[in-house]
This record gives sequence, C-alpha cells and structure tokens, in this order.
Amino acid sequence: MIAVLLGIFALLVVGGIGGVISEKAPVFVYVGSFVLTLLLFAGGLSALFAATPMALALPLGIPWIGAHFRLDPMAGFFLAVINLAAAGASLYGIGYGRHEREGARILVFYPWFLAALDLVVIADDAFTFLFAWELMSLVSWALVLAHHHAPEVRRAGFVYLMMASFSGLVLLLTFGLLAGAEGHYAFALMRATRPTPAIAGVALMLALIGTGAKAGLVPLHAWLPLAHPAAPSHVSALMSGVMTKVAIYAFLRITFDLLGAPPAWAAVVVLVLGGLTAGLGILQALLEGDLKRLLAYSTVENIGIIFIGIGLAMAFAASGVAIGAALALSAALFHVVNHAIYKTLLFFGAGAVLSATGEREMDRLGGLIHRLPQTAFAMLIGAAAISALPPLSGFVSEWLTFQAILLRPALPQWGLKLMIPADGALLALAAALTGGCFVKLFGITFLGRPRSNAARQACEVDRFSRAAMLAAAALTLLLGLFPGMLIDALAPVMRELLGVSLAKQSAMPWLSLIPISPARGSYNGLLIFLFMLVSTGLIIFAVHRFASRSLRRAPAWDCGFPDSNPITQYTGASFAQPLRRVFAASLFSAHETVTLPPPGDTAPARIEKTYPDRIWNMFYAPIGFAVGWIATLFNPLQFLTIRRYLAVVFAALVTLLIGLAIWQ
Amino acid sequence: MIALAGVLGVPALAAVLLAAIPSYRLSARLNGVASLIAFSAALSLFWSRPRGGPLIVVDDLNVVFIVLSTFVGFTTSLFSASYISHELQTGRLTPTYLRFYHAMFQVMMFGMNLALVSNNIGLLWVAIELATLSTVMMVGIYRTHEALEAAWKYFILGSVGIALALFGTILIYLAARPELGGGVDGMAWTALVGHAHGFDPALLNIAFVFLLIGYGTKVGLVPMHAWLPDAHAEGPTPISAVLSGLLLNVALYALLRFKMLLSACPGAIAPGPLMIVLGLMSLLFAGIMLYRRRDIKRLFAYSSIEHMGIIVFAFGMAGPLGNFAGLLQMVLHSLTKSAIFFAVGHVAQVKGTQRIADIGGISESHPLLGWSLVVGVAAITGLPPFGVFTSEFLIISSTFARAPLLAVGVVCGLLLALGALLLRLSSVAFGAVRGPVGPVEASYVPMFAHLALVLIAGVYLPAPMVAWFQHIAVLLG
Amino acid sequence: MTISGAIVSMVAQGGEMGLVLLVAPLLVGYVRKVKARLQRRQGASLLQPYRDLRRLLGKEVVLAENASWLFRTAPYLIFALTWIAASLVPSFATGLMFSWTGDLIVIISLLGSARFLLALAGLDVGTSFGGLGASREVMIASLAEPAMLMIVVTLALIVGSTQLSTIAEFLRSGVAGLRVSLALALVALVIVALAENGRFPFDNPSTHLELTMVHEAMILEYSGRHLAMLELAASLKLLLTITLIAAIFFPFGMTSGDNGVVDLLGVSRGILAWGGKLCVAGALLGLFETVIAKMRVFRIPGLLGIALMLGLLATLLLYVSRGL
Amino acid sequence: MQAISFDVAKLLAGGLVLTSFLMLYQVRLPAVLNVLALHSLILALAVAWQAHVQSEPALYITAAITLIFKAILIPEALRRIVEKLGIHREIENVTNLGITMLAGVGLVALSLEVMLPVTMHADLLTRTDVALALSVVLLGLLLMVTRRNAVSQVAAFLSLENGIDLAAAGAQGMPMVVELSIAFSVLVAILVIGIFLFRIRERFDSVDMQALDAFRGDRR
Repeated sequence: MIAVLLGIFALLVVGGIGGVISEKAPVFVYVGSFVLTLLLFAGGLSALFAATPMALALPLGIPWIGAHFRLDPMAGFFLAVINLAAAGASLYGIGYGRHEREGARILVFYPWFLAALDLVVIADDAFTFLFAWELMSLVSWALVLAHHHAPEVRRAGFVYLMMASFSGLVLLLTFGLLAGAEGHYAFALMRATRPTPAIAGVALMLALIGTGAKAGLVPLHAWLPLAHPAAPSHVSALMSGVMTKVAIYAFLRITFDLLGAPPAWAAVVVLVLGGLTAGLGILQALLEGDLKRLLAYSTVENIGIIFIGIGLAMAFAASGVAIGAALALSAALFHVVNHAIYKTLLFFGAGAVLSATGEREMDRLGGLIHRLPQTAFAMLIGAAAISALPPLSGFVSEWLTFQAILLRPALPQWGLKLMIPADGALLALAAALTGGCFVKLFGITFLGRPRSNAARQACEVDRFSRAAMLAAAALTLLLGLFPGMLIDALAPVMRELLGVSLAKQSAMPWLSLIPISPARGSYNGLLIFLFMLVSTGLIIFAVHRFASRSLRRAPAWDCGFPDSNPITQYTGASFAQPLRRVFAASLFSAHETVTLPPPGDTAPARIEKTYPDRIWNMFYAPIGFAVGWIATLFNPLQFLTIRRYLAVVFAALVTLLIGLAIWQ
Repeated sequence: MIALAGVLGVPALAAVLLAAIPSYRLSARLNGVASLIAFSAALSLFWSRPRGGPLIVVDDLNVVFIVLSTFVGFTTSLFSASYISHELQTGRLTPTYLRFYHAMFQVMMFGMNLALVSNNIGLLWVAIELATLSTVMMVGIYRTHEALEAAWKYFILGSVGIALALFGTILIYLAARPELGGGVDGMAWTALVGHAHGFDPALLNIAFVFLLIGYGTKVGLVPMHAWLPDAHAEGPTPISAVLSGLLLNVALYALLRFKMLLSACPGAIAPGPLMIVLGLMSLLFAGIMLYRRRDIKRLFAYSSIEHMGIIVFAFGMAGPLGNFAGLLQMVLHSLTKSAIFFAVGHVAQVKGTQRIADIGGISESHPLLGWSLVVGVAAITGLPPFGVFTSEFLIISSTFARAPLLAVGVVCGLLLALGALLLRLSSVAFGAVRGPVGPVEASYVPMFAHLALVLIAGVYLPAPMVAWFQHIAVLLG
Repeated sequence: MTISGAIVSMVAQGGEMGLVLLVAPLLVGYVRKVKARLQRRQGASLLQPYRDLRRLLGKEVVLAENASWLFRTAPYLIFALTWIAASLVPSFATGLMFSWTGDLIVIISLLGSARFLLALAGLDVGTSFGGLGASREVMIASLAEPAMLMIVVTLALIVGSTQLSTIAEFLRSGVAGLRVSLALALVALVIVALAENGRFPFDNPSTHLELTMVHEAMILEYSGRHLAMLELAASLKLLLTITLIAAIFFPFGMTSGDNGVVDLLGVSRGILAWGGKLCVAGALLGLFETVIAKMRVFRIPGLLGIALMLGLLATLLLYVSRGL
Repeated sequence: MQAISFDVAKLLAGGLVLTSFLMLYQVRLPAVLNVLALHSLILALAVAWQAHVQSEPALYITAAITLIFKAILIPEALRRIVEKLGIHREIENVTNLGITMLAGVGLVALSLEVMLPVTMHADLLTRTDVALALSVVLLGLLLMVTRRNAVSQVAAFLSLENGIDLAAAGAQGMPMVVELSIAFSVLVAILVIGIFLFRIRERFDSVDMQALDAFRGDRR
C-alpha cells in the first residue's frame, strides 16, 4: 500500500521535475513514468491476489475524515489495468513525445494525470475519491488543451471540463446522500450502513449519471468525441482506454460495493442506456471521417457494451442468480481489459499516422501499409480485436456477454425480460457495425493508394512507438489465446463483489473457456489459432508445392476501367454511404443532396451530406441556449441607473418587512 | 495590549505618516512595513489575547478574521508597491494621488481592523463606515468617467446600506435596553449575546431585516450587489484584491455577529433561511451574469458575488459542518480571489487593457503568469487540489443530506459559474497571443504565496486550525 | 480417453474436415446444374468446379502493382477460417473431437473474420470496384450478422446451449417439439444464409460487370491460385450454411461421436443422410434462384431487417412466454 | 408630566413624518431644500425634547449639531450648488405623484404594522417613536428612489438620516449617540462635497443621474 502511494507520489514528482528541466525532459518524464507504472502494475497485481485488502489512512484532506486508501482486489484489478495501459502509453511517449510540438505543456501534466487515475481507484473515502476524480478531470483538461491554438480544441476543452465537473458534482451529491446527515464519508462506514431502498435507488441513479457522464454514456457522451481526439495521441489513448474505465470502476464501486444488492429496475435502466450507447456510439463512429474522432466514438460504443455487461450482472444479482452475475460481470471486466489494450493500441496507431503524415482525415490518407508496415500490422490486429474477431481478445468478452444473455434465468421483471434480448440484438448489431467501421478505418487509411502527398511520403515511426504498438498487439492476441488466465485473475474481484466466482478456467481441458458447463458453451481460442496456423500453413505449402508459384506484377485491372487518379478510390464517406443510408437516415436524420449540373455545363457534380447531431441538439444546445438567453435577459441589470439599483434595494427591504409583518 | 496597538495603532499612525511623506517609493515601502507589523501583531493574538472591554473584544471568531485581513493586507501592500510604480509610469496616477492612495490604504486597514475587534455594535458601524469611505476614495482614484461613476455608485449604495445598518443597530439597542438597561453595556456585543434570550423578538426581527439589507449591501448580496462589480473593475487592482479579499469579509463578520445574536433569542425568526435564500440568489444570479462580462476584473468581481453567496448560504445552513465549511470557504476565497486579482493586475498591466477580447494566449506569451491564472481560476471554481474544493465538498454534501433541492441549486450555480469562467479563461489564457507581450514588472511573490497556501489547504489542513474552526463553528450555532 | 480412442476421433475429425473440403465444389456444381436444367439448358458437368479450381491453381498470379502483403495472404487466411468454421458444424456426426473448441457464436465470428479480411482485400488495390464491393458487403454483414446471432440466441434459449452438437442432439431428441420461435428462426436463417452466400436476391454469384455485384467486386483483382482459394472458400461457405440449417432444423440421421468410438454403420448412415439433405437443399436453392429476381441494393436492408426482426421476435417470445 | 412629554414627543415625531410627505410632494429643487431644512428643524426640536425628558445633556449637543449642521448649513450649501449649477428652476419628478403619495401612505402603514407586535416592557414612548422613525426612513428611501437629481437625492438621504436620528434620540440612555451622529454627519458632508469632488457637473454635464449612468463600464 505504502509502496503504491509512494509510486503515485513519485509520478507527481516526475511531473514537477519535468516542468522544471528543459533539456532531456521528454525522455526523463516518459521513462520515469514507464518504470513507475510498471511498478504500480505489479502493485495492482499483488493486491488482486492478496488474501486481505490493504488499507491505510493518512491525516490529509479533511482532518476528521482523513485520507483513506484501500487496495482490495477490485482496486488492484483496476490499478493493474490502468498502469498496464499507462506503461504502454509512456513507452509510446518516449518516441512520440520527441516530435510533439507542444511538449512542455504535456510533460508536467502527463505523470500527474497518471497519478490522479491511480489515486481514484485506491481512494477509500468520498473526499479522497472526489479529490482524485476532479484532479483527473482538471489535469486531463490541461492535456486536452495542449494544442490550444485551434478554436475547436478550446471548445472541446470547455465542453469536457464542464461535463467532467458535472459528473464530479453529481457524484458529490451521491456521496452526500450516502454519507447521510452524520457525514459518514469513509467508504467503510457507507458499506456498514445499508440505506433504505428509496435512498439507494436515488443514489444509484445519481451514480449512474455521475459516472456515465465521465464514461461517455449516451446521452452524456457529447464531450467525449470532442475531447479525446483533441489531446495528443498517447493522452487520447489514456483518456479513451483508461479514464473511461475509471468511471466504470466508480460505478461498480458504488453499485456493488457501497450499495449492496442493486434493485431490478435499476438494471433495466442500465441495460437500456448500455444498449443505446453501444448502438449510437458505433453508428456515429461509422459516419466519422476523422481517425481519432472515429476511435472516440468507438469508445462510446465499447462503454455501452461494458454497461450492458454490468446491467446484466445487476439483473442477475437482483434475481439471485449469483453465478450469472459473476459471468456477466466477468464479461464486463474482461471487456474493460480488452478495450484498455486495443483502444490504446488504436490510438497509438492513429498517433503514428498523425506524426508520419500530419493528417487525421482518413480521406486524405491511404496506402500507408507500404510506408508504415509495422504500424499497419499492429493496427490490423487492433482493428480485428475491436471487431471481436476470433482468436483475438475482443471476441472473448463478447462471447462471454452473449453467454450471460443466454442464461435466461427466471427474471422477475418485465423490463428485464424485454431488455435483455433487445440488448442481445443491439450488441450483435454493434458488433457487426464495428466490423464495418474498422474495415473502413483500416481499409481507407492503410490500404489502397495514397490520396495526398503527405500519405505518399510518410515514413515509419520511431522504434519506441512501434514497440508500444506491437506489445499491445501481442497482448491482445495473448489474452485471446489464454482467456482463462484473465478469468481466473478476476475471481477475487467476483468473490469480493458477488460472493461467488466462476470455475477455475486454467484447470479446464485443453485450456478451454468453459464458464458454466461444457454443455452450455465453450470456446478455445488457442485451438482455433492453432487450427488456423496449421491449415493456413498447410494450404500455402500445398499450393506452392503442387500448384503454380509464379507471380507477375501488373497494373490493376479494375474491370477494364482503371483510373490512375487516386481520387477515384472509395473514400471513407463513400464507404459508409450504404450504412449511412440504412441506419443514419432516420436515426440521425442524415441527409444527402446531389447537385447534377445540366448537360453541357462543365461544373462538377456535387454530393453533400449532412447529419445533425440530434443528441447535441436535444440535450446540450437547449441548455446552452437557455443559459445564453437568460444571461442576455439579465444582462441589462448590469447597466441600470443608480436610482433603479436603489429601487431594487428598497424593494428588497420592503419585501422583507412585508414578509415579516405577515409572518408575525 | 501591544498586539492590539499593533493591529490598530500602526495603521492609524502609518496613515498619518504616509499622508505626510512625498516620496512614493519610500511610502510604498513604509506601507509594506506597516502592514507587516500589523500582520505580526495579529499573529501574536494567537498567543496573548488582550482582555476585552466594552469597546474591544478579541475572541476565537475575530482572531481568524483579523489574521486573514492583516495577511491579505500585507501581501497586497507588497503587490501594490511593485504595481503602483508602473501606474505612475503610464501616467494614470500622479505622485500626489499616490500619497493619498497609500494613506487611504492604511486608513482602510485601520477601519477594517477596528471593525473586527470592536465589541460595541456602534463602533463596529463607525469602523465599517470608515473603511467604506476610504475605499470609495480609492475606487475613484483614476478619475476617469468610469472610475468616478463606479465610485459614486459605490458611495450612494454604500451610504444607504450603511444608514439602514445603523437603523438596525439602534433597534438592537432598543431591544436590549429593557434587559440590560442603558449605558455602554447595552451595545456591547458580549453582553448582548449573553442576554439575548430575554430580548423582544419582534424588535430583533425588524433589526435583523435592516442589518441584513444594510450589511448585506457591503457583503455584495444580490439584489444589493450593484456597486460591487464596478467598484472592483474601475479601481486600482490592489484595491480590487482588498475589496474582494477583505472588505466583503468584514461586512460578513458583522452579519455573522448579529446572526449569532438572533439565534440566541428563541422567539425571533431563524436567520438561516433568509441567508440561504439570499445566498442562493447571489450564487445563481452572479453565475448567470458572469456570461456577458467583457471586462476581466468585472468578471472576477461577479465571481466574488457568487462566492459570497456560497459562503452566506453555508452560514445559513449552519450546523457545525455548514459553519465550518463557510469559514473555510471564506478564508480560501479571500486568498484565492486576491491572488486572481494580482494575476489580473499583471495581465492588465502587460496588455494595457482589461477587455477580455483584447487579451489572449497568456499561457504562451507569459507561461508563469498564464498558468498562475489558470491555477487561480481552477481553484476558485472549486477544483482540486485546491482548498476551495474541500469547502465546497463539505457544503454540498452536508446540504444534500438535509435539503436535497437546495444542494441541487448550489450545484447548478457552481456549474453556471464554472462555465462562464472557463469560457473566458480559455480565450484569455489559451489560444493565439493577443495584445502586447512586454515583460511583467510587478512582483509575482504575493500571488505565488496565496496560491501555495490555497494548494496546501487543499491537501492538508493543520489539525489545530481545524480544531479552531470547529470550535468557532459550534459558537456560531 | 484411450490413445486408440484419441486416434480414432482424430481420424474422424480429420475425415470430416477432408470430406467437407471435397464435397464443397460438388455442391456448387450441383446447384449450377439444377439451375441449368430448370432453364432447360444442359449445363456444365457436375465436376466443372473442380476443373476450374485445377486450372486456376496452375495459372500464374497477376498481381496489381500496389497490392500489399495483406492482399496476398488474405486468400489463404479466408480459406482457412472458412474451413475451420465448416468443420465445426456437425455434418454427419455430432460431438466430434474438436467440436467444443467453438460454438455457434464462434462459427459466425469465424465467418465474420473471413469477411473482414475479404473486405480489406477488396480495398487494398485501391480500385473503385473493390471499394464498392467492400462497402456493400459490410452493409449486408451489418444486418446479416446480428440476425444470425439472434437466431443463435433463440436456439440457445430453447436448448440451453450454444454448442452446435448439443443443439443438434437436443432438437433431434424431439423434446423441444414444434415452436413458433423455431419457425421464425428458420425463416430468418434462410434469409441470412442467402445473404451470407451472396445468392439471389442479394447478389448474383455468377457474374462480373454488373453494377450491383458485391462478392465478385471484391475479388475482381484476384487471379490464379489466390482466386482458387477464394472460390473454394465461397463454396465451403455455401456448404457450411446448408449443413448448418440441416443440422439445426433437420437433425435426423446424424450419428453421435463423442465417446471416442465411432461405429462405421452410424457414420455411413450419417453421411448418407447428410448427402440427401444437401441434395434437397441444393435443388431448392436452384429452384429459388430461378424463380426469383435480384433486388436493388438498397432494398436489401429491408429484407435483412425482416430477418433481424424475426430473430428478435423469436427471442422475445421465448423470454416473455416459455411455452412458445 | 408623563402624558405631556409623551404627547409632545409624539407630536414632533408625527410632524417629521408629515414633513417627509411634504418633501415627497415637492417638485422644485429649492422647495425640496426648504422642506429639508424644516425637516431637520423639527428633528432638532424632537431631539431637544428627548434631552429634556430623559434629562440627558448629551442629547442637547446632538440637537445643536442637527440644528446648525442639517437645518442651516447643508440646505444652504445645497442651495448654492443648485444655484451654481443653474438647475433651480427645474421641475423633476419621475413617478406619478399620486402613486408616490399612495406608496408613502402604504409604507407608513407597513411600519406601524411591523412594529405592532413589539412589546416594549417599559415605555410606550419608544414604540411610537420607533414606528414613526421607521416611517421616516422608508419615506426617505422612497424619495431617493423617485428622484432623479443628485441634489434631491442627497436631500432625500438626509431625511432618511433624520429618521435614524429620531430613533437614536428616542432610545433612552443609548450611548454614543453623539459620536454616531457626528460620524454620520461626516458621511453626509462627504456626500455633499462629493458632488463637487466627483465633478459631476463638469464631467457629466449634468447632475442628472441618468446622464451619469451613461458611462457604464462594460459597454465599452
């Protein structure tokens, strides 16, 4: 425990030093962060498997509460996830940070950001928790503003910090409710007192809003696709891959740990929001043409999937099906790990593309597989993993979620009966759309012919960045091949939160994944992989041995209509056009207008597409408008004459006196 | 007694001396020295507390206020010493005015300290009037159209407020007379609070209404706030810092004293709900008004109204937690807001304007200043690791357990204010550099000192201080 | 499980894998033949697909100039993925040795992986037709795959398992009886199967140079052995889907191979039954494709949407009322 | 004796309220100033009467200050300002006179109503005095609110202050009355000087506050 705290403190120091020294600062900061996060990762793992939770109270913060820290298995698990991804990001940063033009604005805050993330999960009282939570928001806001010259970055920063503060304040209300009038701010005290169902229900909804706003739950996600892409890529990776997970942690902590058994209706709400988030997130991602924004929207989708898992766990826990809850929660946490790994990988890739070409717009890229072969390979793995393709890790969590959906216990609630299958459909839809979305991302960016000079002249990125990407790719493959290891590692968390855990997977024959029973369903990624290797090898060998091996390069055939101009290739927008027509036409009121010049006119034909952001228009724009309107309405009060001001004071006095007269 | 002489006598003496010294360099230094002496005298009050009398009282409550106000007075005098010479160079002030300025600064310090230590509610009133008059003079010191208008507005509204407060004070005496008899004791606060249970509640109620409106004007509560933004915006920046950091507190202190009195009388109205309503109104109104501000100092002046709203709200909620949080918020607001005004002063001097639209990208052109401003705004909006977060945490969480809807109102107000400040901050501190990029000439030290204190308070509150505050919180009821 | 038992089951598994590989082109030839006969043509020989494959394998590969390594490896991977998926579907016997490495969801995802690679390969050369094919394929898959998964969910809810062998055995035992959900699922599965294989009314498997093509547009740049791999994968996929429908909805005649001992009689009976089912299905497919016309691309989502809705309806029925 | 002293005090306090109404009614500046002088004179009498009743010699000083300072000096000074500024012929009124008067009556009623539950243990004298003083204060505020001209506002403020003085004088044995009234007089003096000090005429071309308000900070 002390070691972990020291590690976090050391991160703060590293940041401080990074701000002071100028020479060699990037290397120092990133190497320092890399080493420290690895140590913290080890600390997290040791806490995950420790027999008893470690706890520590320091006389900081509010004195009569103190600063409580506790490392139970769940905290340990999330600590490990955070620092694993953070180590990757730091490794990536060693290379990436060198050609970052606003380096100095990042160096101080980057280690602080890591420290704040770590602090959130080890906090064991409401004050320390919110302190770390808001610190995390504040520091990441500073990181988002690193490229502050662009107006849209400043706008993103604004929306981001507003939403983050909103989430912090809502969580503050949650804790205020849980702490009660006596002010039981320590989590241990909250655990000890079980609130009444009504209070627990309100607290749960507040927690959902508070953490959802930070995780990017629809409709509270609007800041996410603005803020995540605005930050430097390794920070985007952390924000998407890790910070959203911290919000998941907070929700789990409040729901399962502090509140005890969640009610069934709350599970319905979570399932509805999770399903909506997954579906809308990926649709938005499909329509997006900006590499990093696409990834950010995909984060929204993945958060939805995780919330579906959590919702299922809540539903099962409410119906008393503990093993089902364990299955669903394992699926959710598995997805947490997965997403932390492959989303960081994908953002690294996007960063590599950005630093190699200076472009984020997919429609100006293309053909990068030739120029950045290793980056392309790692991105391919990442794209396949996030599309839930076996034998990579993304598939496992999705498979587990489906297994949970398929349990079909006797559920008490009509809402659940309707929502669970509907979420199944949404999950399936989201998975399929993800595939399409990442075909688009990889295909348009890395395949085909370069669409701009920048893409034509790109060079492979430095070796640290490549190492970080390849390591993440290897990890996602490993997790896909040996998912049982992670399931077993999750067992202490399950026991802590639910009292039961899934059967030990490493004892299963052939290292298969058998969560409930072999008859219900099993999956063996390792064997699938081996089969693939063997059969691919076999077939290549056979074909090359017994059939032709000659090969000739020639211009592309293209059905006899080859066009040398790369502009004629499919772009991201054209690739997504069928899907846009199918899904977005009604959902986002996406609209296309085609202008064909009359015959004889040499003007170019134009196609224009618009899709207003409905959620923004429905929820955010009215608030902004209302505030602006009220502000304008009240603004004349700044310019009254002195006489009028006196009249106001007079009116206040008379009102009070009249009130007094009536009251007496 | 020596300590008291330091707190009261030194400013009075210094005021006379400063009025006589023609050299502004010397007087600036003398100003700082006098403030330092007052501050050290105030610190010594912790250890040796003079015995009170019918006129003077030093108890747990006002020691905090005295130390705070002499400290901010001291740092402000340091800031002002390096700041004001630049004003001389640009020709906004003449040496004569500077002489007047320094004398008035000490008069104001004297007035405020006198208000804080006075046991007699009449003396309290006189002292606050003195402080008001001296600040009116300083607000108008630039003698531009806007400055004069602001000063006149401040003067008229402040005078009406102070007159109403006097009427309230007389009513208090009338309520107390049957119980205490006439004489000096009848206005001594220590005697009043001891016998308050026997006072006529109806008279006390009327008195409190007048005191609330009267001193509330000086606190800057909506709807009596009108003088505040202009006075902050048009006066010299050190004065803005002092107004926000000190004068509002002194008026608040007076209000708190009378609140204690009222709570001690069982039949009187509960002052809490009134304060809650006014506090919430100030918070929400200031939050909205922040959006259309174009002058950077007026912006932060409205933020002061917002914070006074929060503080009054917290004291209105009362209870050990509410009072503690209110005290903490008040101390930290003083420190933070004066630090922000220091920063804004630097900015305005460098850029030669207070128009937000003409200022931009400070974090790039002046990294240290820009980031200090960012830190200040983050601190004032209640983000960790700064102290205001702690007090706002306590206010909201303790309120929510008792009156959920009120807490929601506070949250809305905080978000409103955050939004407005953030919008302005992102164009002032970030983005393309706008305006001149000359070097900062005034001293950063006071600003850093304040921010460091606020940061430390966010992470660690010393146990003795907390025990002290808790004790006061219980006293406040 | 004894060593000999292991060997026997390995042989059985290997035999199954070999068998599906062998039969797949034949099925394609058979469907073509049926269609030709229905159109009163003689049609090519049943063995024509084998001849095509041999010819393609012997030819030189003509590779587009900017094709990457992905373009070259994709055919083999696609083939391998489809083959594995096909071998996981119980054709003549349930509970083969490696049947538990993956359940229905895995099978769908393996096909999904193959499609992922194919769509990427279509984009690799950077031609307009490749993009067109990939884009449409993705659109079709985005609806077909969830529909398929909903069907899986329906089955799994009835049977309590996603394991194909278990499902087949359960349904063969007749415990489930006739259910509305099953009927809905069958209709949905047929629609999805047609879409997955690029058959009428979704796509025309026997044409290039049609602006509505999907699958053929993606493999337009392929030649030689690469094309052979893709053709073989396509025919495997057709076999797979038909086998899948047969295994779920018409599971009669299958043998059980789980205890390591395979009785030859059962196996031969199973193979015969399987052959019979393929024949009937192939004939039906040929008939269907002769009768029906191809759809406009943007009417496809409607049809697939119906399949998805049917799947969802089937699931909902199961959740809401256990009897249906 | 008790009865007479009570009646006289009440008479004087009532006279003060009446004068306030009179002031409210005036539309010309010189007239307002004349009424102000009368107002202060009545106050001085009231204070002196209290000094006599309470046998409190300090109150005589207050009465004297009031007489000299407020009844004579300040009205005179204001009169000069008005002359100098050349606005003595101006007629100014913002709100409808009738409504203003009606509001004034309402305010008096309110102050009586508010004071009704007050139970003064010892003497009825104070209660009435305070009620009337409250009326004068409120009427003074009303006057400030309805007047536009800086001079008439100062006059209104003075009448408000007179109400406060009345209350202070009525409060038996109140300490520091003299000190307070001196402090207040300083305030008023600065206020009057302020009209010069702030060079309202020269800078703003008029003493009219609407003109003064044209310079509003944020509208730059």
